[in-house]
Amino acid sequence: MQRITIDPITRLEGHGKIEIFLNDQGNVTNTYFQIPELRGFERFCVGRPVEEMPLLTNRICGVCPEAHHMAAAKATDAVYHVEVPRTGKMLRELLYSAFYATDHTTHFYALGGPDFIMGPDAPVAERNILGVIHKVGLEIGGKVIQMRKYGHTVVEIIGGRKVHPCTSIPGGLTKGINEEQRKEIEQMGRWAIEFAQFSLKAFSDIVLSNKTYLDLIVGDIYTHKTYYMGLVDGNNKVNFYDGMVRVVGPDGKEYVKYAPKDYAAHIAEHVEPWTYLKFPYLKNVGWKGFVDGSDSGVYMATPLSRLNAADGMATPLAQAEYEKFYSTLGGKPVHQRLAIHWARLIELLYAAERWVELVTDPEITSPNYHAIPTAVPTEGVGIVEAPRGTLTHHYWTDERGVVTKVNLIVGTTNNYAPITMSIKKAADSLIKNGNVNEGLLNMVEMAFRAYDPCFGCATHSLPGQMPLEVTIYDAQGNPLNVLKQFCD
Amino acid sequence: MTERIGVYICHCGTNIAGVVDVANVSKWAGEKLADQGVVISRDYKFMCSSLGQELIQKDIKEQNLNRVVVAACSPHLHEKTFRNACKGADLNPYLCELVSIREQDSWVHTDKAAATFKAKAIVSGGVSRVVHNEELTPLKVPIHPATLVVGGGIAGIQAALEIADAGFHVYLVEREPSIGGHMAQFDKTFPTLDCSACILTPKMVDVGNHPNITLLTWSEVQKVDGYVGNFAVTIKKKPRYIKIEDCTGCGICWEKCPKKVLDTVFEAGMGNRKAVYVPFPQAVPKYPVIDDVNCTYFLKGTCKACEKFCPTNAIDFKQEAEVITVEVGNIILATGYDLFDARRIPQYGYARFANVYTNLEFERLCNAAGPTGGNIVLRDGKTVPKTVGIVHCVGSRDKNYNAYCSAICCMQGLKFAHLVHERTGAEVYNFYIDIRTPSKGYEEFYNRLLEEGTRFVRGKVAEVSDFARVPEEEGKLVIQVEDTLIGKQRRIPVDMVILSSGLQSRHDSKDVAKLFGISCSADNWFIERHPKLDPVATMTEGVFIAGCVQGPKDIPASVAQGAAAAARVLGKIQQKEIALEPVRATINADQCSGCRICNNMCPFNAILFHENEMVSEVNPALCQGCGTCIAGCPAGAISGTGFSNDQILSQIDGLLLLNILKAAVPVES
Amino acid sequence: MTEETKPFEPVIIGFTCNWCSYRAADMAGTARIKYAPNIRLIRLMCSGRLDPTFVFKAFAGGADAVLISGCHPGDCHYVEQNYKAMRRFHLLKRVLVQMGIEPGRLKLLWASAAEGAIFAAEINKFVEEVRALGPLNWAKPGELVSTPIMEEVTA
Amino acid sequence: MSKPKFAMYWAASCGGCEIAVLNIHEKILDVDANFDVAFWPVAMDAKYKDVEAMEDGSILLTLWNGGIRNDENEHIAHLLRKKSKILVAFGSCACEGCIPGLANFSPVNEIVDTAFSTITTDNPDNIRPQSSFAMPEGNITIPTLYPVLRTLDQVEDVDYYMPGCPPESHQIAAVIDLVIQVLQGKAELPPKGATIGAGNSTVCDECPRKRNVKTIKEFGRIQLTHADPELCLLEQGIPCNGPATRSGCNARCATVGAQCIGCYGPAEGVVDYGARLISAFASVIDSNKPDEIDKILDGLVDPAGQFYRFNLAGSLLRSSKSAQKG
Repeated sequence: MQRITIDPITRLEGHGKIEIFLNDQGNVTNTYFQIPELRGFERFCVGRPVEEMPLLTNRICGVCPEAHHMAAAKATDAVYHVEVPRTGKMLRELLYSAFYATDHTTHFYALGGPDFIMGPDAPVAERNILGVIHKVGLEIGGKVIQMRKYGHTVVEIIGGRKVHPCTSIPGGLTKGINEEQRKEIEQMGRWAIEFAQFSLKAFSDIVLSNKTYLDLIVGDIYTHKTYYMGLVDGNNKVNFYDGMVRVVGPDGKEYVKYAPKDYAAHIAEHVEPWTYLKFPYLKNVGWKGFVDGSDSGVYMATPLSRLNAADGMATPLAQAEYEKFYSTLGGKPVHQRLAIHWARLIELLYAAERWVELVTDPEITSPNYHAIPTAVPTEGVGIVEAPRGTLTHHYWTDERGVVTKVNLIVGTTNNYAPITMSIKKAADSLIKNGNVNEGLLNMVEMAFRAYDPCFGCATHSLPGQMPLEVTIYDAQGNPLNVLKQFCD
Repeated sequence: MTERIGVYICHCGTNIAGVVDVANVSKWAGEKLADQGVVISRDYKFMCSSLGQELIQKDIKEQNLNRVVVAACSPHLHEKTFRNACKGADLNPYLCELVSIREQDSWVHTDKAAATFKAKAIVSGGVSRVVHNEELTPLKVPIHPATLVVGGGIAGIQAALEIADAGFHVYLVEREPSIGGHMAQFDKTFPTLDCSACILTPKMVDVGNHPNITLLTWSEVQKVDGYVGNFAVTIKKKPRYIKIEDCTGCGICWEKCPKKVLDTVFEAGMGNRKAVYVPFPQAVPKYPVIDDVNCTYFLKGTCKACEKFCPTNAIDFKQEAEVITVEVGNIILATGYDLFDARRIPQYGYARFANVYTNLEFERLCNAAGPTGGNIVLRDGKTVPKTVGIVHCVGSRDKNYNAYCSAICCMQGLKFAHLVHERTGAEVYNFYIDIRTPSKGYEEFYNRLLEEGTRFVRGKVAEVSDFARVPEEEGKLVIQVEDTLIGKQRRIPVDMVILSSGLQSRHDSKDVAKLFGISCSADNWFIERHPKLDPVATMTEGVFIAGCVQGPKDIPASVAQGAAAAARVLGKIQQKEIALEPVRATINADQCSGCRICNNMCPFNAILFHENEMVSEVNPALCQGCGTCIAGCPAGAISGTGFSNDQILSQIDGLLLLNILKAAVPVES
Repeated sequence: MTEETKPFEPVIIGFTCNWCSYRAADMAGTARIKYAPNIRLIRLMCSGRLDPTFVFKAFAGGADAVLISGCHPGDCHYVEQNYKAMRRFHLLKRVLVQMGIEPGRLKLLWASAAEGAIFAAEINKFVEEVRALGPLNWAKPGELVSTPIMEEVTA
Repeated sequence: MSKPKFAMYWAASCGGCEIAVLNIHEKILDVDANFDVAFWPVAMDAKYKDVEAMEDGSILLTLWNGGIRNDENEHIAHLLRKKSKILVAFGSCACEGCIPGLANFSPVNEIVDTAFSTITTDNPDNIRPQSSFAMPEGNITIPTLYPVLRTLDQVEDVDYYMPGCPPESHQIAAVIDLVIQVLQGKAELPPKGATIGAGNSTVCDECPRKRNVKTIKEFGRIQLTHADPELCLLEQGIPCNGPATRSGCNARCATVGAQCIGCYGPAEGVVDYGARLISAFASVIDSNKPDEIDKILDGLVDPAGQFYRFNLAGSLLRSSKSAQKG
């Protein structure tokens, strides 16, 4: 039997690997995508004061600490049964929106975008931010850096630090913002909206107007008819910070909508002995293995899922783009994974609009940003939408507010099964009778990038973001080719 | 490595060698500790003998050792000996470490193997430690010849005079308008019954006139900076509203002053004074004070009678408090005592029944200069009592109030009994728990009283009431007591009750102690350095105590302590400078973050905080070397000489070097 | 190696203050009062000098227990520093427990310079308590590997 | 002539250190101008074999972030040590273990057990991941977790330490400037073993809050207190690690009303970080009565976690003994 090791991260980079097994005919029998490490937050957070969770779980991932900070903060609010004052909520969501804009920008321009802007067949060396700059023009580079700077500035103003913010505590925040800061944030926000629109325009000019790219997007390789998960507000519009979790089926119809505290009734995690990472799935549908369809509990949680799971966007400009998105791709739900990139840009616009909406609210500078908890702490769940998927933190405490139990289901984890499936599908379609099609590399790479998997988060156990390097060895173990990706 | 360490194991005759295999230890150290710098290891019969010391000195020179470890007896016995030996060989004495394998090993263990094993551990610990010892030199600080005496009672007066007479300057601070203290309020003094004023006033006058004494009455110490030999003391002089340079003390002002004020201080509430007053005729200084709380001018803005009549225009209503700073080398605290407040024992009826008196009230009552001119009469001012009851131990020897004995009450009670008897012929009862007459002439005085027919009832008074059960109790105060000698409850009707209120520490003694950086006992008396061998010194160099501030005592004892404290101070002044052990803490200013955690960690006020630089600093002369701040500094910014972290951590390693062989048996080597 | 066959003999590091507890030890000595040889003393000027680092260092170095001892409350040569030692002791104990070290392995003992007999008796008591606890077990909960000091000596 | 080589690698870390480096924005161009980036997984494509092929000491500067959690991390630590002239323990994880070091409170099997028995885990056969597992198609393997998380200097010789979680960008920029100046012969390298990119005092040194002589009658929790924004948090009973934590961050957290959690590690020369805080906090407790002291200490709900939040893997009691010196 022949064995292909796609070693996404060689022993050197050492953060995971893919095994593809072929049968005697040289066709794929099975693929394994392995995550090799565990840091054990669920264990060592026990015994800690619950107010430290937003600071400890930050360190799960340095790429999206804001997401963990928020989910943790919301969980601690719930633990203390305290209602965060309106200003407090707005400040947190403002920080979060700015973070979203930054994160989506980085991914689109540095990681995902190049595939389209340069074209999937362009040499690896050109498929990067520099390539994009060359093609779209120099100023784009400056804009991207500017966007990142602005985002970090807002995070620093409200969160206290550029990386690992520290201001969210049970009941709100340790500080508010003054008028001067508000003005600064507003001006940056307005710039962000223009930037988002610019990005969407670039996308439609370069990608949508190009038939090859469009076919690529709607092509079958990247299609999985799975369930889709996302957080929605009272009007079933996409929301990153708060709301109910909504899941739609492969048919696009609402399958279930539940409050964060009820997540455990709907989500379970499947265990495989060959990886440290678990596979979440819809409990009441059940685990049927790495297959799609309405009988399989596998679901996806990405920008695309959020759009699929919602009835629209809460801000006007983004709503318009939302409608264009579905009309272009033939209605809801969209199953094609590569559409995630487009969806990401629509979210970028929404984030920027929301950013301005919040920062122009008269109450945003109010000193009423924290409510002192009075109830006895017990148990609480906090859910936010991390850029890479629905992020769930669940804590139990004793009456002193000391953590006694922790459960975490982290963004990318949600997509572990779908990613594995995409790998298998790419392999299936491109490895025929032992012939390894060169295209496999790009295809797998693009599949990965679409999900923008952050394995720093993924396993809240894995070191760092993963430099996805895929090496294919032939039977003799000679490397055929190399590709890589990382999420920031 | 550059260390060249010599190890010397003492046999101490058989004291050590009898239990510890010293040869084995010495051999082991020479071999196993060579890598730590041990170049020579010897054992010798008596290391402390001159021969033993010469042995070390010889090695220091010939082997040019730069560190020495002696394993012998307790450092408390011979640390100095061996340090001096090293000094004799031009090796800094602090590079010598003495570890105890006698008191802590051979003398307390019987199992020879175990004792030998432990000796090795101890030596190993000493070697690891000595590597980190540093060259040190004792700090010498000069002594300022002037002295501060706080409290102008008899103890303070005595101390001040002794030092001033010896030719050194004294600042005597008293918070009342006049010196004299409690003694000035007394009529007679036991057991000799000579008049208190007659023996005190001359001393007061001497103080007032002494060229070497700066008398600061109506003044209080606000702040004490510095350390032994170099204190800077800030003193607040409260406004007298009298220009003392013009005042002659003629007395017209208090004659003319229309405002009568009840005198609760000197007259103990038995009499009045004016709003401008001297506490008593023989007051020193003679200048009056205007009591701005009661003075009509200060209350209403009019009157100024005193000003009108003052022949020398010495009145100055504009006068303000003055703050001065004086430099002194030593301080004597003689701030005395407060009287126990008899109201705290309601069943004794004080302040409920007119004719229940405290001892101090009675002192004034029978004082010729007092409100009644010395006539012992009831509060009505005329009736002479026929029976008087004197209650001892009021608030003393009682776990509900003060557990201790106030020392003076017995003799005072006897004195009162005598005076009442002598002046009124009344029948006098003494109610006592025990009669204590330890000092010279006291027992004789007691016998005299017995002969005078004073009645003694042994028992703690339960109650003083005005409730009559039988006709003869009508209109009397009835003392309810169990007479423990006859084992009977008794009710004794009297006309007057005198409560021998006990002595207790000044209400503000804790603050004063903090101000001067000394400590208080549980009862807030100031703690002496040693109860027997150093009764007037305190743990704080340069601060001494005298009189009742240290604990209840009578006049002779107070005077003796005043003189003793003076002698100690004079001794220091004569030395001109003082050497301090170089075991000190220092703060690395670079590393200090000014978090101020150490700031309240030093009971000697050795740590000061510089607001503008935001760093703390240790004053080496004030520092006593306890090391608490070193252990407490979160930044690790404080280091200590003599007991540095490196020394101690290495000693731990050394002691545990053998921990593999946990069983307490020797290593075969 | 015959260690296995030997009964467990605890090693205890004791920190004493210069003025009271160390003199108590001297007193025990001059009075020839016998006690267990398992303790090894380190003299500090004051129990207030006791830095928790010393205690950790002792445990990390292989001690089975640590004794902290100073003047009786109120009798501190440095007025009140032994109270600081007491406060640190209380917090230290809590931390040790979280570190998986039994509270019984840390003892605070007040001993005046006159209390040689008491000092000796308390040490004997402590040694037996620690003997009952057994060797400090690094396997729980950290599963840390054994101390390097062993090699140092055998080498 | 070719530029000196620069490398950066992550082991058991969160990636925040990489982000912090990216956040120096235009400064990153200086790096590019003065160095050849020989190896930096997050930024460019280079392979294990490439590094193995380099001759020993051919990389001038390697910034290592992340702790040593498994055999793979250690393997690469040895490799990069061999190849690098200057190896810097970069960030809290590499210096002292950081948050993942809290794992050293518990045995590794407890950690795995907990992760695979959470309420949402569907694990009827109580499966645990195996470092080598036989699938019908063949054996597949993953690295083995170590019993404890170790700091870089517990497995390899470290030249410099750069603390912080993550190190502040302005400090990173400063260090890069320094190295460049050294290259141009305008400056000297600090002595081996030095801590760079940080102050040698503690956070209070940079903290703007007013402070007085400290006495603590009661420990509070930040979410339950109306904290005075001007006054030292510790004086308000809020357990702030600032007094013991190395300066260099401009007291970020305390400045925005959150207590310092200690990510910059111990100050210069400190043997055990937690011990410093135990001693300092206890010393200012305002009571001499044992039971009252205990009552006050009850307010400190997680002393060990509080004092060793970032430093457990570097502590005297919970660092890996085999690597601990003396």
